[in-house]
Amino acid sequence: MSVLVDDDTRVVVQGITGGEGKFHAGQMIEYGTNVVAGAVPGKGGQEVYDVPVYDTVSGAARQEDANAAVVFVPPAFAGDALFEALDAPVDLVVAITEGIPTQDMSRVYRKLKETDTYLVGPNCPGLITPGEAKLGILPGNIFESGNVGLVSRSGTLTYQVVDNLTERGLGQSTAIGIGGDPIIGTDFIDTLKLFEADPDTHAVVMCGEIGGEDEENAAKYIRQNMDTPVAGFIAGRTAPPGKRMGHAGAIVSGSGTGTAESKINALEDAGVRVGDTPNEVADYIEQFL
Amino acid sequence: MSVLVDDDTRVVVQGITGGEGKFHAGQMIEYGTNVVAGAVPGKGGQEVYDVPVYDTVSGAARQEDANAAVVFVPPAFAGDALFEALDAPVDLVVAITEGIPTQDMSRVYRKLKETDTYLVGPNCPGLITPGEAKLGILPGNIFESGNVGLVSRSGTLTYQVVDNLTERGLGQSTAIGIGGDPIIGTDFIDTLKLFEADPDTHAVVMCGEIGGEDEENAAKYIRQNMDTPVAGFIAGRTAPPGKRMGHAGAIVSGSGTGTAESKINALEDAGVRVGDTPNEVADYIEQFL
Amino acid sequence: MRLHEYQAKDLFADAGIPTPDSTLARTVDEAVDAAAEIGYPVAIKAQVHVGGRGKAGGIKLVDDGEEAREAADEILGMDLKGFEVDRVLVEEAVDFVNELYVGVTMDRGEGKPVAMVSTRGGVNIEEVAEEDPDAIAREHIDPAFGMHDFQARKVVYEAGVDGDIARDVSSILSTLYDLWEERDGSDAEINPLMVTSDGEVIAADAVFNVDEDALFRQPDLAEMEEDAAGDELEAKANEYGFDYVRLSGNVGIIGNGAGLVMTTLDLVDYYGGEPANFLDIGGGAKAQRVANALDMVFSDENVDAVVFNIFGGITRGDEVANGINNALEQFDEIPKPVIVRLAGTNAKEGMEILNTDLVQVEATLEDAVQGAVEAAEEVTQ
Amino acid sequence: MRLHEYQAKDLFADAGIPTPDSTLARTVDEAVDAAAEIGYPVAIKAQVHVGGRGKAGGIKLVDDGEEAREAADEILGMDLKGFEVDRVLVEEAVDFVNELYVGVTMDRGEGKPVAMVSTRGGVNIEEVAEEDPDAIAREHIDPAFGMHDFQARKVVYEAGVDGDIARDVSSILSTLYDLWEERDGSDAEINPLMVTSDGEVIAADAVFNVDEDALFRQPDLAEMEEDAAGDELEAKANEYGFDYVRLSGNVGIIGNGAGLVMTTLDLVDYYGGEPANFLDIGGGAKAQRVANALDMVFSDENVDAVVFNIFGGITRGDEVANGINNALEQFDEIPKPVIVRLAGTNAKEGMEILNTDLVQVEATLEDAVQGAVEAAEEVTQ
Repeated sequence: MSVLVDDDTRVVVQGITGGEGKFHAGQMIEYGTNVVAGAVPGKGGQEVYDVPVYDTVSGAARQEDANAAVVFVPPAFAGDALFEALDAPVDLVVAITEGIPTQDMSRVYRKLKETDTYLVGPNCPGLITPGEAKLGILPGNIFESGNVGLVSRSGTLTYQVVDNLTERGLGQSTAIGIGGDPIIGTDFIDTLKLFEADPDTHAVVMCGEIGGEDEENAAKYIRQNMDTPVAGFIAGRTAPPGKRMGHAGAIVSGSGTGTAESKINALEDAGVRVGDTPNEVADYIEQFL
Repeated sequence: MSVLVDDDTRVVVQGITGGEGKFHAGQMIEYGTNVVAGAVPGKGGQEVYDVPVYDTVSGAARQEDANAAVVFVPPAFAGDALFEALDAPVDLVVAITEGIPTQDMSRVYRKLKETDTYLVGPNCPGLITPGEAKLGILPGNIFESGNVGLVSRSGTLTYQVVDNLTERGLGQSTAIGIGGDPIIGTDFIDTLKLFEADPDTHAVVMCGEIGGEDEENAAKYIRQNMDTPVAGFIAGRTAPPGKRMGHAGAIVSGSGTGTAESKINALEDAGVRVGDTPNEVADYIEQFL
Repeated sequence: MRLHEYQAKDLFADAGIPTPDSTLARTVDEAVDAAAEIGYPVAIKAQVHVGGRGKAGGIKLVDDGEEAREAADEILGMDLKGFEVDRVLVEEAVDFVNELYVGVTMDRGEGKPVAMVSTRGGVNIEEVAEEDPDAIAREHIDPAFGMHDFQARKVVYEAGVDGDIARDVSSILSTLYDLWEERDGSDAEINPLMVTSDGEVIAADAVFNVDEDALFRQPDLAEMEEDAAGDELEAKANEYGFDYVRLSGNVGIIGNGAGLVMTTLDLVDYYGGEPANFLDIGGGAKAQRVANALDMVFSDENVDAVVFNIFGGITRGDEVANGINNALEQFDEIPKPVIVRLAGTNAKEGMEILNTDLVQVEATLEDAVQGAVEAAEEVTQ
Repeated sequence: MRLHEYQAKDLFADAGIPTPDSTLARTVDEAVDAAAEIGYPVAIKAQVHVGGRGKAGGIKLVDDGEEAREAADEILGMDLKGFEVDRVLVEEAVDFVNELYVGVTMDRGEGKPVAMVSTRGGVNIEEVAEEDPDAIAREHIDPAFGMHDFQARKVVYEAGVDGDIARDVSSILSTLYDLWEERDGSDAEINPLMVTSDGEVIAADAVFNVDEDALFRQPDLAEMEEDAAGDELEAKANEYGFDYVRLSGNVGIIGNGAGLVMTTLDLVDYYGGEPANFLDIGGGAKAQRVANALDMVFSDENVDAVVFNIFGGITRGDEVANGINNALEQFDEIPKPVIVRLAGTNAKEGMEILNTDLVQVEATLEDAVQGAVEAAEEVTQ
């Protein structure tokens, strides 16, 4: 089993005729993902890799019975594309786009809370259930099917940790990059809930980073609700306060929550084994299983 | 018993320092309504009839434990006043104001659906539980406590029907004027549900009028869900199609639903006794009890 | 409040919606000059609020100055279903291959705006809605967010609009929605939205109705010149600020509150009479307003008797009674019998004040209506 | 992106928020002329993005021309916490009795905007927030509806703002919110909002930070002149479009993806080294971008060794390898030892392409970081 995506996920790719959209649609199909449609206004009737393109997401969802959307739409139009996906509706939206204006995301988030849809991202690598389906831009070849659930705010750090796991034969049930933007849809807690409920996820890796309070909140959730063992990693221990490190999210405000120290303490208090290196995280997972 | 309002209802009057607000706050207090506060921006600290005035509705609700608001705010500011009441929050908002722009009401309605608050009106006379509390501008003296629930889209028509009832000693549990505007909060069905659930309401009068499909929808509800007997009246049998008769709501579109005939038929099919005159409605109620 | 076509087109054009070249004319000479300036062929269109203007002869297509003069002469001053035409719009004739419908209105049942698009434009859209509802694609708009761009596209594609022009039509619909929202529209429509052979879309007609309750914040729209109403009495009612509708019977009706007045009409009918009008004096009317109402109903030659039915909530019976007395005391002879029924707030005081030499007082609604029906019958006999 | 005080004040004033009379000056003479025009006393304020300008000597209040000249001369050209002052705002001195704080920002945790008002303006509001959180009233805004008028009043009254000025302050807050929304603000603040003895309120300082991701739709803001960055290297990074932060160590770090780069920094520290910088080349970097990154890190004199850590997803190992080769082949002698680790997409191809005469290749993150730390130590010794 797995969470959010599997063999039955029927994907519509928004922006499938653009450079990135087309490339990664191809990669997803190659991985075995069930890409059933594309959606691009004005391109209805075309085909990309034999996949029919529709003018609207609702049209694609209706005609091809799609239940998930992956969004490769440029930032200026991505907010609208997300509203369109929520309206279609689909059960899962994966927003790869980086650089969506924060106020646009704030409005999308407001709408999201009125729906039952899961939004992963934006500014994320997507998610993958190894051997079944990949929605996004993750490099499929480093993943292997197994029982470790993985959730991370950072893309390439995810790959790093997965690499350390796969190397040791520790396969993944589902790996989810939730994105590093200030406002994201599915957060750590949403994902941890899903992993906790999944009988085939026997251990969880959670990769956080400095900024915000998501890790602290997740720690609270883990302490109160999780039986599945969790290993953690927090990037940004050496980041100086007040400096923005890449993502908007990765900024430390100087005191209190948001620092690596605060997050590591909160997680360790919740029983999470926090690794000093990605490799150490794999050590803990090996011990758990 | 009664619905929506009773002795325990603690009322804040929005616009209590204005002409209408002040007059009717006085009338409500005289009737015995528990008016605990007024709310008018910039008038905080004043008193009207010994009732303390606050700058904000939330302040009034917090300090005086108010759970209902009556709105006498002029149309240009009434939409904002309604949002303020919903935010306070209170359980019941009664909007007396006539002439609120429809788009303002559309936005208020959107917000209302996210809350548990009942909004009665706008452009309505309010509601009364005889002998306990009056929220609005209804003439208290024509009402008498009893077991007839009354709901009406029209103010003065309500008074007429109540007069016919009271004359025969048929008192009312609660009488509610839901207002004649195109977009109103609490509608016939909401009110009928409350009356059906109220053990002390033994019969219901429903006064509708031409325009819209609320009466037709209510008929469906009555047929499927109501044991309490209902007598009905529909104003506007002789109204020519396409003419606007006073309220925005009272306009017939010419064919299909919205006509008096369609409404009367729907109600009679649902077992409602529809009177030709207000007096005949009272006859039916007398027979029910 | 309904704007004239030329006013609505100005609004639309300012917002960026393509409209044909046009000029308003109030005289035949102005019309002919405008036509020459625009270049033939042009359409000469009566500016009155009447449905089916074209069929009724209010729109003419002309090819040269002579025809223009003839058409303008014919249309200016004509009576179109009770409205006198005092303005025409002289407009570039658009050569079209297709006609669409695009509209925005408030769906009262849902409490939210709805956008509508159909490929069956150029005809009465209400008829299309009735005969073939699926020919009109609809999209409800969340008033908290306004129309999302994707919604404009969605409804346009769902209506089956051709892919080549879908983007332009969506963009016009978005603009129309924003205009409708910003300017407190109740209805905004383009019918037809013409499609030319080279794929341009252009608003060949324009409807924009403003929510009258919102005119306070649309001062420029409030100032726009309206039609002289077709009915003199309705114009007077407008002036007095009454809700008034003239009907064909002979029993004049005055009351307070739309529901009660409609009920009074219904009862007149029920007791065998025929209502002459609907007149709602509204809530809290003072004596002068009451006198104005009587003046209005007396001015209707068809009226043979008047029933005055007041159930006071905010309206006070004594005020009404004084108003009736004052109004009637001015006459040497009461023009038409008036039957009065007062109930509710200060009804007793009112009844005492009423001069029973001038009016017939009844205690119940039924008696008052019956009294008026009988009085009217007596006059007729 | 942070606007200068004078730019933010222009925005605020255009929106209708009262601001003091002021003029921007780039020379001492301009400043003295402006002061004379405005009338003494005036404040002369350095226009740089530095907190605590006043304490650092960047703001001076002057009473006459001589003082103005002296102050302008002192401030213009001064180094304020690493920023050279090249502009001053000459501004009417406001005689105040009270200082408020008014601000709008995005609450990331809640995903919605928040408006804030405090009667403790004129001081560092972050300190107030920490010492006495209740001194700041907060109101979350529903981004679907925007700020309701009642919310502006509510937060102002809850902050305890005096009744006499509450209406003006609410109205300024409403305006500030609308501006924040329309112009894609990330933070908009007035601190202090001064209250004068005759009850006027006036924005004595102005902060407006724009969401950089939204600059595409705020072209006029995008064009506004920013400070010359205090750090030359950071300015260069800006030019190249890298996320770059200069630190104090000697191990240069290049990687793709913020999380992975931060992790590389952390590992350098973990293995006893000191990171010299954070440099994220982002996703899908091509060879030239890779070369630029190396150029940047080489330009930092503090750097003694470089670790290049790439985990390819969109980024391809062969592109990176080519970029590294190209960049290094230009040197007769490699300026600093470079340790490379490639993983993920086309990593194998990349490893094969890399010129091992020029770089040290490692297979794991740990080995690469350790290699770089050791290489840096060697240089230091």
